Amino acid sequence: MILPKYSEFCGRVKTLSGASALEAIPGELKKMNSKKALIITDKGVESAGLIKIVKEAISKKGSKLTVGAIYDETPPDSDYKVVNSVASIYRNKNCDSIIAVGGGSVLDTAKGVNILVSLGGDNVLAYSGAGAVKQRLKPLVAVPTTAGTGSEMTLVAVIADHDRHIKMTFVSYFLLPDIAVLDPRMTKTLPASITAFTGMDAMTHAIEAYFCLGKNPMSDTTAFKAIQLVSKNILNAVKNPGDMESRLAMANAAALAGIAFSNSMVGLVHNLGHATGAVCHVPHGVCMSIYLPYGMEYNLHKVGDLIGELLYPLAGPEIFAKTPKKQRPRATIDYVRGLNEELKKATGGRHATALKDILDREGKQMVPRDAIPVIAKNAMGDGAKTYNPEEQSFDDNIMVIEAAWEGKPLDLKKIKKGPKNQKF
Amino acid sequence: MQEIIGTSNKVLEVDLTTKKFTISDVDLKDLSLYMGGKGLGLKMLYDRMPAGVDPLGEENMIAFMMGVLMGTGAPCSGRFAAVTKSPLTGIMASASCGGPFGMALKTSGWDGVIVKGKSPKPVMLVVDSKGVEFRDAGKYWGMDTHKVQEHLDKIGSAVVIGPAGENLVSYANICSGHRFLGRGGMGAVMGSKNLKAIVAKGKEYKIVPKNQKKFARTRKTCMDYINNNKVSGNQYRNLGTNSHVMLSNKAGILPVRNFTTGSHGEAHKVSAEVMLTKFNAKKSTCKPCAILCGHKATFGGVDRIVPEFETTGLFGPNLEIFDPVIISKWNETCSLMGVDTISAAGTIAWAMEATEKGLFKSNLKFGCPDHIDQTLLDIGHAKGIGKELGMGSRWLSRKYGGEDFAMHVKGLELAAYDPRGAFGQGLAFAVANRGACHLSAAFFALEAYLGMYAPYTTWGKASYTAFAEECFDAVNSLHICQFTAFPVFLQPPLIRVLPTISLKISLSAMAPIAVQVMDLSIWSKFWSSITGIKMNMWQMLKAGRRIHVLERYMNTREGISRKDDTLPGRLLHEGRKSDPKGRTVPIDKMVPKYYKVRGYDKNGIPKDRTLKKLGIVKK
Amino acid sequence: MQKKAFYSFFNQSKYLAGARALEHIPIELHSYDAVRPLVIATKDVTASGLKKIFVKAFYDSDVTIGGFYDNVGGTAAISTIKELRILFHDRGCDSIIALGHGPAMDTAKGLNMLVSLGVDDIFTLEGEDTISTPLKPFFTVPTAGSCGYDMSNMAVIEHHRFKSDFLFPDVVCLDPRMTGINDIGRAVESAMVALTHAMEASDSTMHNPMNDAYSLAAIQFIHENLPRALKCPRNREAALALAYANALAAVAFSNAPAGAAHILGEALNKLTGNDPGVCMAILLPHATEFMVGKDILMRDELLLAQAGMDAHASTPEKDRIKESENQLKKLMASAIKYVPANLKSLRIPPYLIEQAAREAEASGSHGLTFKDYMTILNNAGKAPAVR
Amino acid sequence: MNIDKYPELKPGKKYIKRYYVAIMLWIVGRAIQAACRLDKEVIKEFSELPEKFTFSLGVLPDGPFMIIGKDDKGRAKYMGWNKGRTRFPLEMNIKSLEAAIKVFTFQEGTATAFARERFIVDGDLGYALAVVRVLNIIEVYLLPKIITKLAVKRYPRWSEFSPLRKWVNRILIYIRAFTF
Repeated sequence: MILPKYSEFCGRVKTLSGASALEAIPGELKKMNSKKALIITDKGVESAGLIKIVKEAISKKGSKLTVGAIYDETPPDSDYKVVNSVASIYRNKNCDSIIAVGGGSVLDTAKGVNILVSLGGDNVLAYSGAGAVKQRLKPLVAVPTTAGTGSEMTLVAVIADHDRHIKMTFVSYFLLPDIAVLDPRMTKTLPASITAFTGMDAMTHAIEAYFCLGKNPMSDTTAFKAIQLVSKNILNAVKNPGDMESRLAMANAAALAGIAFSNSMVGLVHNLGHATGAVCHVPHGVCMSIYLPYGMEYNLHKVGDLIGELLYPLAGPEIFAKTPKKQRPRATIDYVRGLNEELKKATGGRHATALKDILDREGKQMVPRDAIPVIAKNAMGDGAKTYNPEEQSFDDNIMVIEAAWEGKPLDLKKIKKGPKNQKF
Repeated sequence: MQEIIGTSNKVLEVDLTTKKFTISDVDLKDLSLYMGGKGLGLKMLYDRMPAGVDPLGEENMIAFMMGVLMGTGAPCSGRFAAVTKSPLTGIMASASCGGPFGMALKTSGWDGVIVKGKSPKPVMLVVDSKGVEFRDAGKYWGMDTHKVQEHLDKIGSAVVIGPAGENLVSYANICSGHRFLGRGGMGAVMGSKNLKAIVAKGKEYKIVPKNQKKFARTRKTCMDYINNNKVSGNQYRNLGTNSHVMLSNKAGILPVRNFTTGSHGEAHKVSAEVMLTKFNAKKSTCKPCAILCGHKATFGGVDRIVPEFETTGLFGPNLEIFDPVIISKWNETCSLMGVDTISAAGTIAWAMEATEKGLFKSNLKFGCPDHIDQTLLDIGHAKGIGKELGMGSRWLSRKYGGEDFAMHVKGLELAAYDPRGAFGQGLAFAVANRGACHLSAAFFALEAYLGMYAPYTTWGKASYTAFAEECFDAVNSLHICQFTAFPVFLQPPLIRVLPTISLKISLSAMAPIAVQVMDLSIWSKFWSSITGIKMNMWQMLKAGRRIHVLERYMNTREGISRKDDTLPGRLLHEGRKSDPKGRTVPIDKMVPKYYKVRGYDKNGIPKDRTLKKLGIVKK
Repeated sequence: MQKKAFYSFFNQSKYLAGARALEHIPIELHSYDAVRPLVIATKDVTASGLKKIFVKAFYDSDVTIGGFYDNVGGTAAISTIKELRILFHDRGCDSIIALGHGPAMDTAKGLNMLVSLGVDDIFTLEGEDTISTPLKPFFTVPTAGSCGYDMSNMAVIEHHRFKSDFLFPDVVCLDPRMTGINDIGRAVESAMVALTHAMEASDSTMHNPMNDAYSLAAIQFIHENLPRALKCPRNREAALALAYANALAAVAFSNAPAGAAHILGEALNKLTGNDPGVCMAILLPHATEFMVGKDILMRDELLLAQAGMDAHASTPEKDRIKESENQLKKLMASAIKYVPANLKSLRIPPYLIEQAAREAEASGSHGLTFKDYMTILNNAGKAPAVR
Repeated sequence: MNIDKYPELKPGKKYIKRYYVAIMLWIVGRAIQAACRLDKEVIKEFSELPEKFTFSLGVLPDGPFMIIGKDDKGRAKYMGWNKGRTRFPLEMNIKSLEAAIKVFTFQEGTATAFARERFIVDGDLGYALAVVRVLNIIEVYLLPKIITKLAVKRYPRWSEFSPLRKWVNRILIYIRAFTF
């Protein structure tokens, strides 16, 4: 196992996982002497009827926990005004803990609220920046409803200020949720296509975590496990959504991947993915699943061996043993491509494998060719590139995105190669 | 009356399970290799008893062995030894006692008796020249040590156990007259066999040395030495062992408040002078004796034995109690119950501190004499809190915590000398075979009292410890009183004329040589004059070494190794309050040296070479 | 993996591992608003010159070491803890750093309970989950001697056990300058404790993916680096990896029930005073063997961690369990110089062995019977002296 | 227990290392200022930063620091090493002096240092990346290839970075950096 010269790791989240994980929330909150919880969520989750399940679960007999209030107007990208207003709700209903049910934005909002209600004040922006929060906050329970983002394991909260058109980042270990609840019931209702790309999202987190600069022993093992779980279960989860076991497996995988990538940062795939999402409002996971093979190809010369190792969790020992060492990196990439193709089949073509055939609801192309330079530019300003093993300049971005747009493999000769065999 | 020339070389072997006894003859070779007494006892158990038996199981054996000198009228020879596997420490234990039983057994024609097996119901053995008679002891069961002896007096002299032994208190002792086979819980071994007493009729044989002339000569010199020596002839004779109180207090090695500090302003209240004048004590000793260190006195209307120093020190200052009357009272209770005072006091001290720290629940408090007498009775009868206290401080500290201040080594509680004021004694405690034994090398005397060693250095301590252990193992196999060591060491002309300082230097600087010039021939002369087998002091010392290593070897078979040769945490980590420098015992410096001298490997196991050289295992 | 079964997993600690990790402590303290730590160290720390390095690491920071208590003895003693409370308050400290091995960590944990919860007698908190409020920031800097207990959520003070998620160290700082091995025997023993904890956590029927990540990482570290450390104790990288393994094993141990080898090892240690590491190392192969025999599942991921991907992949599925047993035996064999092969060589009397089995059964946390424990012990006793 | 036996230990100082880092920061700062008048890439990067943008790069907890700001002509300006209590839109801090030494002795490149979490970035990450890119260019100018290779992920090719431009600018930057 590679032990880097220096590395940090922290997975400071209590994980409750299982078919009846929700029922364990009251007991855990009781340990932190909390009696009244505020539930934060968004319309989508509400309409999917998940909140009903949560409420039943936590108000089952014997539980001392009561629900102070439910806020379900969280916007798709969290806004500081919302945070402040929710905080006042929390105070009025004098709750003493927060349960966030939903995806990234819900959790970010919840984190913001938690800062305010724990540290006082009426504008959350006062605490923005790295390490501004220096105390333990109120109990925060995260119930992810998409098995993918792994945001329940991250210590960052991004809250937008729409007046000034900027996103404020909040970074502190105290922003980690106290508890992450992985319950298959929360992801059961996800449509196939979403299941597919959120799954690939998790896969991407894990794979990138495995070969990007910030890797460390624990991120390796967590990533390894995550990849194993995804590649074992994703197809099954897409084909028969009712299968609780693979649902739970996916949820676990997402959480593990979350731990992995929040400790060892991620690289090119996320970099371009974020940019594409920002420019063309393509769902995060979709970009991930498309860029993933290119990310690996781009760094092949630096971290080929690591990528080769990934064949093991992806394809399983038998294939791994059959493939000679030299061909493993290639095989890994092909395997991922293959997986994408299969998902495409399984979702009736809704799971795109090239930028050009991403379609929105009206069925028109979301990423026009002329958007590529804009994306490339935008990508230059995204943090993830720092942790990519190989340097990426503007031109490199263009090159990669074009390939991804076309959906044909990267021409390895075109890559400007730095020194081989990355040291960690 | 028939005569035995030298020794009878006959040992009784009793099996309580089958209620049968056999007579085995001692091989003369063994006798000359192991000298008799403790040494021979160990050897016989080594031949008969497998390793790893349960001390309280029926495979365990207990051997009462009479020395060669016993019955010949040699000065201070009225002592006998007992050897067994101790329930307190789980390793070999040996003890020495000056009670009348020894003489009686010897004069019934036996050099020793070995008991094994387990009787279904209480039993006692009556021994005469013909052999052993098994008698029901039901009516004596539960009696205290003195009452039962009163009953048995008309038969003969006995070794008996009190209630403590019957209730398997792991530091119960065996009583003979007013004297005890004190340490290592031999009483419990007898109790586990349902053996209440062994009575020997005696007065059937007369013991005569083989070479009477030599014997008489040796005897005379020995007597002169004893009478002229200031320790044996004056200090012990007039003051008894309690004379240690003030000496220790001065040297700062008097344990106070469970070994937290080394001296106390009120110590004089329990000093020998005060006690003896207060009690107007008379002498009461083992017979025959020339030192006369034991005293008894009449107070509170009854005859009581004046407590020995260990008892005084550990029940007195170590519990912060300075009332001699009360201490003697507890001493009495212990003797009646048949409990080892050192271990009892040590355990109670632990209980007091543990209670203070909230680790253990009890009504015992430092400096508060209430409850203690009751506690001792409870221990004896294994009632209430006494049930657990009866398991000794090691067991307690393993259950309740507080191992740092559980003052024991290998499970045997420390005697009343604080090794932080006498590093050599620290080493002696750590490596002594039976646990924290103050007699194995009795280093404290040279360091703290006679000033022959600088107490706070480690120079020459290893070699002297080894030498003293050998020499005292020999002494306990002869078997003669260990106090004769003072005269024998210090009275020979050469030593007497030398100024102490020169002794000090030579001992510290070149201990290996210095110890060789000491004249110990008195002892070897006694032995050879009685048995008629040749033995000079070197051979005697070698025999001592053989005995010591054999015992160590038997212990290592029970799992003893380097890890056990250490001292309680308190002595290694925190200094005495009375010592501004806060010095602690540098045990890890001394033990390896000692191993080298002894011929053990790094892990404290005797090397094969050593065992072969000493003839313990076949070449 | 039976993912149906509910599981909960938690690990509080953040790990700083590698070059100049010590210099990161001040900034970490800052994120807790702490500026005056009280440092608690074992005796050997000063002797081996580690104190100097440690103190130097705080230069050019704004952190003042409130006090450097370097006199922790062989066990965590309640008296020491009570005295340390005085020191803590007297210097107005706001956090605790434990430097060294077991006793220092336990002492620090005890002190933390005392000063954070304002109780007077910590023994009232004995047991599991008796704490419900966070404690003061508690960092640990393990040295080579520290084993698979120290960074767990458990504290053992005077044989009283305290178990609570709040007892996890907040930060574990693994610096090669601190974890350098100077007593290889000691290092092996602690590695063995870690290995036992990790193996039994990953084998135990309650394993879960989260815990696997930790236990398997620990196992892999030990299998890769123990031989290296044995070959060259000076090898700092191997030493650091072993220390890391210890930390991870502690987490796995905290989140899984104690296994047979662990329970027996502790019982023997208590009865005979032999090092728990040695006892566990001797018992582990036989315990696992027994478990396999009882087909309490032992998974083939194990081999993956032990021997790496290629070996695991090239071994046919059915032989993997056997193979990983061999791997374990091989490891033990490499450490034979410091860890004897069978119980016989510890020369423990039979009646004590029985007692150990009895106590193990009484502890009851693994659901094995006296007979089971005896079989394990007897196998361990009979094993050939050379592997 | 005698608590005086365990006195409190005030943190000492590592003067040499401090001065070394201070000097390096000074040079880099001056160099950026110079480069921002010569190298088109640097100029471009800066032109994309907002008006009146200032950032600080330094060592926690109390310096040394390097403060660079945009003057009204939109060019970089070295604004000294003393940060005081003022806060800037972008603060890039190295966690400890030892870490700073590792960075400024080029044992750890900027990217590696980021990966090893030696940096704390407070502010918009996008700007931070711009700064990092500038720093990389500066390193290319200031240092011989062998050393720079250690510090950057990929040493720029001829195509991106013609030797002529490199040498001319290198000399000019050195001159400007050390003259006033």
